[in-house]
Amino acid sequence: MSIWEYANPRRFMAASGAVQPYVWGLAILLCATGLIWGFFFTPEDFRMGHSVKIIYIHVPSAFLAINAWFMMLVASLIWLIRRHHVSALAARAAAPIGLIMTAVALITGAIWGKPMWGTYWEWDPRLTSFLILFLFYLGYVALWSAIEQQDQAADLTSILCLVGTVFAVLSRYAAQFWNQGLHQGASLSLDAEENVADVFWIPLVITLAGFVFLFVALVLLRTRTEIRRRRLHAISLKERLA
Amino acid sequence: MEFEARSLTCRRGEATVLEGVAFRVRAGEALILRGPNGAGKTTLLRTLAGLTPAVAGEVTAPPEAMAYGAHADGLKAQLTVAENLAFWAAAFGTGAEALARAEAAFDLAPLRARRAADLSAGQKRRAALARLVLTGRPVWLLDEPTVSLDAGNTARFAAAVRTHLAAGGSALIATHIDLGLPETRVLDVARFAPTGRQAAGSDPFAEAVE
Amino acid sequence: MLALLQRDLRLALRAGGGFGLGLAFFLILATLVPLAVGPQPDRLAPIAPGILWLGALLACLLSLDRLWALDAEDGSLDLLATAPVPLEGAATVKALAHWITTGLPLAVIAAPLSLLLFLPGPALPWLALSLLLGTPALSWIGTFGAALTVGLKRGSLLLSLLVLPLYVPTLVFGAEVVRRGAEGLPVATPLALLAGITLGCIALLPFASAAALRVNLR
Amino acid sequence: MSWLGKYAFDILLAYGLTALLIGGLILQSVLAARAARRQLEERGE
Repeated sequence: MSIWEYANPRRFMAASGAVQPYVWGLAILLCATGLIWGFFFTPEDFRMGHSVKIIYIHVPSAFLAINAWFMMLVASLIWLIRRHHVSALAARAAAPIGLIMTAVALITGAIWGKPMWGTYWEWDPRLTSFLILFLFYLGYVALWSAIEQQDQAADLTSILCLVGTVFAVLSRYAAQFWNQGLHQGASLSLDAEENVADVFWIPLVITLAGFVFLFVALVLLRTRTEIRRRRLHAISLKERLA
Repeated sequence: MEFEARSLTCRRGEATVLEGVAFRVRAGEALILRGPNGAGKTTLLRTLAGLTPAVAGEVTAPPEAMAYGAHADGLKAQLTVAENLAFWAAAFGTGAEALARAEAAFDLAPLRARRAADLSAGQKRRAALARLVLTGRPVWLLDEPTVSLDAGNTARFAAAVRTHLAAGGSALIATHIDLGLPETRVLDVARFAPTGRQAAGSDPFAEAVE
Repeated sequence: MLALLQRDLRLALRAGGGFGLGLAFFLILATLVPLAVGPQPDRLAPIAPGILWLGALLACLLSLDRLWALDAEDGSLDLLATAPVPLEGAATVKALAHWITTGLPLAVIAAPLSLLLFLPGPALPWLALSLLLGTPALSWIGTFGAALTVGLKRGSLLLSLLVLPLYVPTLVFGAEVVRRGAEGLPVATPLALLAGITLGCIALLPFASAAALRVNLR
Repeated sequence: MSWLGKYAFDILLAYGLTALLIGGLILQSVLAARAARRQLEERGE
């Protein structure tokens, strides 16, 4: 029994239906634990005061914003190489999640930036590349919804995802390069792994895990929806032609 | 050129419109495609031309042997007839000799310096059909080639096809009129309408998903 | 391939081909910016590199939606796909023709136009050079975007949405070259990166364009 | 909410907007899933 068995929509529907409740349960449990712990039971940061609490949504959403795109990249490759429909639909399902996560990361970053840096927006390389990533998500979602023929849409969005990945990475380095000239030591963006103390770290990891499970749960749910929509599409096509 | 299609399944967009298409065309023979609108004549020609991949089945001749004469004329309105033809001659690597033959076959010499935009529909059609001669390819795939041609030019076109066939070429022609060609057989495309049983293999969404 | 280039250039130059529209747009932009921002040289000079590069970028974008769409409409794209020219080659030639008719003239007139925006003198050669090196990337990326949206009825807005984010690295490095040139700083690094992006685009994007075209022709 | 200190507004704003966005996403996903399933059921599957 190989993993490719789940590329069959029927098998995927059965398996995902069975797994889904547990993933949702874990997601809710971990998110609730991490967020409540982080929100109510962590001390003030000596430098940032209570505003450090924003980290519990900012870091996980930023993490997912990037990794959702990588998941889409892998799914697109699988579609292009092995022509598994579920894979293409999973990529389609993940895009709006990535879009929202990028928006959350940007918004929480901006709100956090106000008390910390005294401004809502800073053209910090990291923020800039997230804004660009947001645009990539928008284009990807728009292309999917613009094309009527489903296999064609899957092919074209996959090609866009591949090319877009290269340019997103390039943009990341371009943004880094571009801001050097303006102001050096503006590295105010928080590097979670390095300068977060343990008290904040543990609930953060729990929330992060919770967000990952939330992402998986959402992808499963949305992929199931896309599969059903695709089936509806096939039915209506048959009716139209009959 | 002789070739054969075996159990060919063709799609138009997302719909399977032809199933189990099988025919054989011998050198010097023209196969006339018949069938009501929407039966899949254009789809079959596009599949043979290599534009739309076949869902299943095989064709013994490669797309490189096919010269596709589409419904659309494919002329650039701002270019003259001579420029349009010279471009295709260059693209297919055929020389001045083919160019002269094409012009003669469709009586294009008087129109050479005219822009395609200034041609009548029938004149455009002639220029588009002349392109087939320029391809130098053995199999002509023609989609309603005589649309907007008058009687005289239809005869001229039939003569061009005859010349092509006499040189050992072959042709698939979707048309409703009788061109008076020597070796023709008729293929009724409607015979290959999909039965609805097949799709399951190629499209996993053809059956219920849960 | 040469014939295709010749044909596309000829079409661009004939009436209705749209050659010069991009240049006019560029000129209009260079006129409107001072009207919006104010005529003071000390205000215009610092933003001149960015405005000029942005103007060139938008001018390139302007003619993209017709790049494949015209061929698709009159049926010659189908015929081109059946011709013994690989689609990758056709994509390369199309991009090259687009560059010759938009990017190259933009690079030429950018230097005189930059006087309107008080771009400091030392930056002039860098402006021309950066546009010369960077606009091919814009054309090749644009050809890819146009190939993605060729099957769509109203694809031009979507085309901008898809292509503009892809333009980011080129814009960043291109404008950076000019900015550094204006300030008398060394320009080698951004110039090299810009050239690298252009080379990468020329080498790889035709494959993506051809793949997208094949999907759209299907 | 005074225990959140002088950043109370920012923190609540961040959490509020996040809840709105992610909540909206989840809600949309669930509604879309339900709609698709119902449509399929109407067609006898």
